[in-house]
Amino acid sequence: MTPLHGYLLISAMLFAIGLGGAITRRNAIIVLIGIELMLNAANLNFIAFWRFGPNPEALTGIVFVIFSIAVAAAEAAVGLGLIISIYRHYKTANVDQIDSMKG
Amino acid sequence: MDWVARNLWLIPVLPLLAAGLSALAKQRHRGFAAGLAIGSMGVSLALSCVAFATAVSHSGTELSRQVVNFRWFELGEGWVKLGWVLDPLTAMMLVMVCFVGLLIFIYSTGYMAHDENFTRFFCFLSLFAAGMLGLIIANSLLLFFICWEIVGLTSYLLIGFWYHKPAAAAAAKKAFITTRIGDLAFLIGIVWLYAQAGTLLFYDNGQGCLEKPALASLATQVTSVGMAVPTAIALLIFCGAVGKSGQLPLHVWLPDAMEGPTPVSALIHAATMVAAGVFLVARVYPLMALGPAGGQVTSTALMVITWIGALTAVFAASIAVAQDDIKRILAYSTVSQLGFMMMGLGVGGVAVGMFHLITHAFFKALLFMGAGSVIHGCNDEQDVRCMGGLRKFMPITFATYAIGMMALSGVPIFFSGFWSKDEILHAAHNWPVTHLPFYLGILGALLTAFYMTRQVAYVFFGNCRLSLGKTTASEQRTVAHAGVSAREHPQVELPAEPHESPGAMVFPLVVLAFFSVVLGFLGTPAWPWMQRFLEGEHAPVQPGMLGNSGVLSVMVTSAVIAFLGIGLGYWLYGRRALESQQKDVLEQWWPNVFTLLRRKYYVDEIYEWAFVGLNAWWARACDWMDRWVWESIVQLLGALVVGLAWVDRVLDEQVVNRGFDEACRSISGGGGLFSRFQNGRVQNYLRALGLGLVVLVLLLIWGCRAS
Amino acid sequence: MQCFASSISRPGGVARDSGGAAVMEMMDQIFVDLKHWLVSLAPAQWQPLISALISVAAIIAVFASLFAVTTILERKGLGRIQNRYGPNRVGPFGLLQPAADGLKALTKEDIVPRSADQVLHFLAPLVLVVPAFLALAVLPVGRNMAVVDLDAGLLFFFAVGAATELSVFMAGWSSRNKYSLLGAMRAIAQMISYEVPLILSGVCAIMMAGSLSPEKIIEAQSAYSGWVPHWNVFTPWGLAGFIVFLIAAAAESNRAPFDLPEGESEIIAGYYIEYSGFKFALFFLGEYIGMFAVSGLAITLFLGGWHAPASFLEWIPSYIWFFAKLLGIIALFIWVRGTLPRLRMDQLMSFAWKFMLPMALVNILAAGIWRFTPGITRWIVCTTLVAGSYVLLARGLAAHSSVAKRKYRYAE
Amino acid sequence: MFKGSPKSVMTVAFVILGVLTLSSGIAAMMQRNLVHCALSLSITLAGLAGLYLQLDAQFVGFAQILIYVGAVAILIVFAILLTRENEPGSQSRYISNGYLGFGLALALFAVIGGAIVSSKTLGRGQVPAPEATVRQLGDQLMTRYVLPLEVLGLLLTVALIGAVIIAMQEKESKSPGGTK
Repeated sequence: MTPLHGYLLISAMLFAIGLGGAITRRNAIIVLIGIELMLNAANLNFIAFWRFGPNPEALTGIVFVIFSIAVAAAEAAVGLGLIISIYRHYKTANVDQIDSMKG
Repeated sequence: MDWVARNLWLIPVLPLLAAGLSALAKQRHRGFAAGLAIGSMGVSLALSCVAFATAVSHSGTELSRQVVNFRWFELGEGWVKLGWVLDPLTAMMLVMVCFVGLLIFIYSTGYMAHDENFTRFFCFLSLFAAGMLGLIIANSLLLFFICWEIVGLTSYLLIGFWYHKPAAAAAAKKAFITTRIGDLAFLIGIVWLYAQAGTLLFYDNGQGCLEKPALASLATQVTSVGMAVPTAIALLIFCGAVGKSGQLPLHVWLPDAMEGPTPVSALIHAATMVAAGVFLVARVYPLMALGPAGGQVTSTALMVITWIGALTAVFAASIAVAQDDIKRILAYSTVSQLGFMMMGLGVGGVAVGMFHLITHAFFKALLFMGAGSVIHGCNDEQDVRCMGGLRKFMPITFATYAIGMMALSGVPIFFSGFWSKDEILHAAHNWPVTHLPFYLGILGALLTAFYMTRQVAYVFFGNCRLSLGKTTASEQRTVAHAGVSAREHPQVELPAEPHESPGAMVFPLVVLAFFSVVLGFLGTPAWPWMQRFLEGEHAPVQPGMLGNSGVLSVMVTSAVIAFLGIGLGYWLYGRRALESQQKDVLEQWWPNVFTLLRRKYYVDEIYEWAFVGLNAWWARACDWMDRWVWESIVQLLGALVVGLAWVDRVLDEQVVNRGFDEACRSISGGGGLFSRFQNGRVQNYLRALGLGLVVLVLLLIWGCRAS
Repeated sequence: MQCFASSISRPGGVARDSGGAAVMEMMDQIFVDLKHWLVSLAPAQWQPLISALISVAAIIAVFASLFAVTTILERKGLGRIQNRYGPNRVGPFGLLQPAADGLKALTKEDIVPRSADQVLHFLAPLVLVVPAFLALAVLPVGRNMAVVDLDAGLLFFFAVGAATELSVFMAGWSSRNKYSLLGAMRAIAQMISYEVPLILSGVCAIMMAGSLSPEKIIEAQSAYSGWVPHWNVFTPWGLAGFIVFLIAAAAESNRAPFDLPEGESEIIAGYYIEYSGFKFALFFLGEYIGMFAVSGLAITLFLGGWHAPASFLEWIPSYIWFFAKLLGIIALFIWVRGTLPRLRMDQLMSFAWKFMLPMALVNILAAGIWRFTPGITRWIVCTTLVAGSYVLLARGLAAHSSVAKRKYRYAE
Repeated sequence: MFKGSPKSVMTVAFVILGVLTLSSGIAAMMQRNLVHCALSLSITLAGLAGLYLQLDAQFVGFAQILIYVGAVAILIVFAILLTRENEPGSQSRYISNGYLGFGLALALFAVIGGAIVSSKTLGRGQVPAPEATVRQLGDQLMTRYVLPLEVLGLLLTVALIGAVIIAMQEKESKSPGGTK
């Protein structure tokens, strides 16, 4: 049971939590939060593998996490903008009431 | 390494700065923008003169090509490198572009004086100059392509400068899209070359893609279809040149481009940008000349170039015979001259083509600016049938225009066009492959002389047919498009007497006229200085060359041809005064031929028909498929089911009814089941994703266990 | 805590020879030595923990007392500015007023609205105060006197500063009061808007030092030419950056003239209407600690940290210089508060986005030019750049007349 | 941060941070009050930052706090306030048949966790902390990853403009999506 196991387990659990929330909650914003959690779980993986990986002198893990943090910020901005405009249009932020794509 | 070679980048950067600054300036800061553009161009001209002097002084030595390369950014493992080169080719083009550009800038201050978007115009012009100069000094095909696209963009912007004029907007779009077709192939060629040679630098002391090792390695490779790789790349690159230089079959945009302001036509669509294609071929000539075996026999690429050039020359010249818009005539003549240059490159190598490029740049710019001056003087009238007798009203324009016309149609001895065209014909005559291009060239020269005479006769001789009083169609167009400028424009409201243009417009004409005479003597067979300079040798003066039988025969031939054309033209058009309503002489004789020519061989219509028709045909095909194939299958299935049901009913009411209902129910149930998956709720999809993830990980683990 | 490895190694600083200098040296390092002595008493495996505790305790004690001093200074100073005595009843010259205030705050009833969100309402002040103290941890208050010397110290500073916004939101939202919510919204908008110029104006100093660690940034300004120190503030970009930084800092810590979030006249007390007693005192403390922290950062970035303003004053202990500069900046804040009127919300925003942000960006450009051009030319170039952009931006701001005469619209 | 300190401190801090992160994560997913969810999310993110510091990734840790706690959490809170339901808590916070989701999440965790625990290749025990100074990061970003960096800047710009345009108040135009 090395430290790496611990971090990986935490990130797996976090990912599961995020997924569970994202696919069970009603409110779109909470869904977004769940997605953020999953992203962060992935980031934790990157850092952990960088720290305990074979060649940490190449800062790949860290650089990747920096990029993914920036991307996640952009994603949050756009996602929330979408949610707000959807709310304005449908007068609700519940994803299970927004099913106009029903086939 | 000389100072000027190291700081060659200044030449394009100065106009770029000017463009940026005048882009920030307000529309009313006219003097600022114009001064900035002209000043920067002047400095660039000075610098390029220094560069030229340096190149001349180093001519023939190993310093004759000085290269500066630098790293741009790191891509993957390697670095993307850019750079600039100073060699005779560059130096000559630099001087030409800067000089003509400067003159045209000065000219535009007069021509665009009444336009409200004066500042924007000069911003675009400077940007164009920057792109063009950068393209000239580029030592990397990538940099070349970047500037190439900048130039294309500015051309688009300037053609559509009067964008409120629908024709202009359409022409701009047409030019942009048509050239894009060529550029796509060009880009593919670049990428392929990069994949093959590993670099896009032309000269990189030994590693460049135009130098021996790379060429040698290229020459050995053969594509899957059996064509040699260098040939394929060269042809792809040549496609770009075809697009830019308006060769067949992509010439359609150039005549329409005349919707732009006349200085633009003079600068971009006569002197410099369209010549960029020729320059491109000249620049990558080693690649073009690289035969399949790398031997000295004329390579496939060069043959293609020659043929396309020759055909374009005749084709466009014949169209120009039947045009009425003064600028369109010149446009088609430009296309045909570009064809001549391509042919010259193909048959005679860099020197021949470039010589004609330089001379042509001068006298064609002269002609366009003369045309602009005529249009300006005749209240924006562009139809030659409605002009006439102008030589009384604008003598200087007439004189200069006549010089340009004679240079273009190749009147012997005194005019540069004669010498350069003669070079091309001579080379074509000595071409080992076949003599057909030579005859095509002769025909082209004849037509050139003819239509130029026709135009001059229409515009300057006879009596004035300007419709005083009532406004012509083109004037209404002008009033419509000029907008505010129309109100500022004193002559537009009531057409006055045609008048000589202001000094700012006449001065460049004179200068250009001078050069279009003098320039020829730099390349006579007696003293072929320019050609030798381009090949990096010294040129001895040998008057005996004139007496050389081959040279002499060709010279005499082309002289005869020129006079023949001029005489024919004069006999047809010049003898008696023309009436504005009267039909064209040729039209009276061969109406069908004439209409064919006037409608430009229906090329536009053909393209229209081809592409639109193709579309329609495809749509019809799809429709047919739908109507017959799928429909029939559906019908078949339906019939099958019905038949079964019928059979069943015939067999046994009870069982079948129940069974059939059961079947239907289960089918619809299945449909409902499937549609339930698509219930538009994001979380179902997300859930499916999660499920898939679980399954995948399980598979992975299982696989690891198994292994 | 690798920082103490750095502080155990004896200080570099100016070479001392004479005996008096040695005494001064001792005075300079007295607290460091004291701490090392205390730490050395503890068993080995606890030493890191002990040393951390000691420094934290020291920081808290010092800055809390500075807070008390500042309150009384501010009240008296404002009193003088408004032509009245400040508090002068408690103790000599009212100097014991802070103690009295503290007692009052402790003894007052702590009211929590019934409909309030109890937990958040309780947590908000803590979330404000704790990060404020955390931010102090990376500031070197003297030679070898930073709690931790992080490689990414400035990033740490700004990161913990981010928690302030959360606490403000918690306070405003949890107390279920529309004024609180409005105030919180205003405060958050203001903080987010002014955090950008704050960080960006700090960037140029970072560029110069080539590091994010406060120690290194101070080190980069430690030289003297003649007796004039090489502080960033004595360069064109440094001066502009310093001014932008101060303005943004005032806005970050909701000081006048940027104290809209608690503007009494509009929204009674902003996000801490519903706070009373000790929680209110905590908010107060938090705001002042935040102000100290950001002023200390300004000193670190632009005023050469704990270095003396002139080479011949180097003998005075470093921490004295630091706190002298700190008090100077605080005095400046008090003066501004007493002088300037409060802005309007739209003015606030347009000032942030249309003036501060471009100014900071231009400043970064100027710093880059300064870094890469030698000699006298950089003075000319940078000065013209900064001054010119200042003039242009100011004219643009004035042209858009966001400071036009207010047109009163009555409720209809 | 705790470089060179005894291993016990490491583990204790690790356990504390892990428990904090996970519990606040669960809270962020399960609470009824949206604002509480958002705030617990910020606690989770802070905890993650702590874990990064544990892993000697200072820069990332602080950047995480600065960006997520400072910006994203605030953004989410604003969004929550802007899309306030009229009657909070009137309906279930979970979608119908949400239990499937829980089951799925549990299954996922079981699978991945099983994989992690049972993997032999992971064990390397304690390794000396690698060096990751801000300077090195900057050099890497400016030389080797400069192209991704540029692309990222472009992406952020586009995202910013796009978000503004999407969320912009439509001017009495009934176009769906609110874009104008």
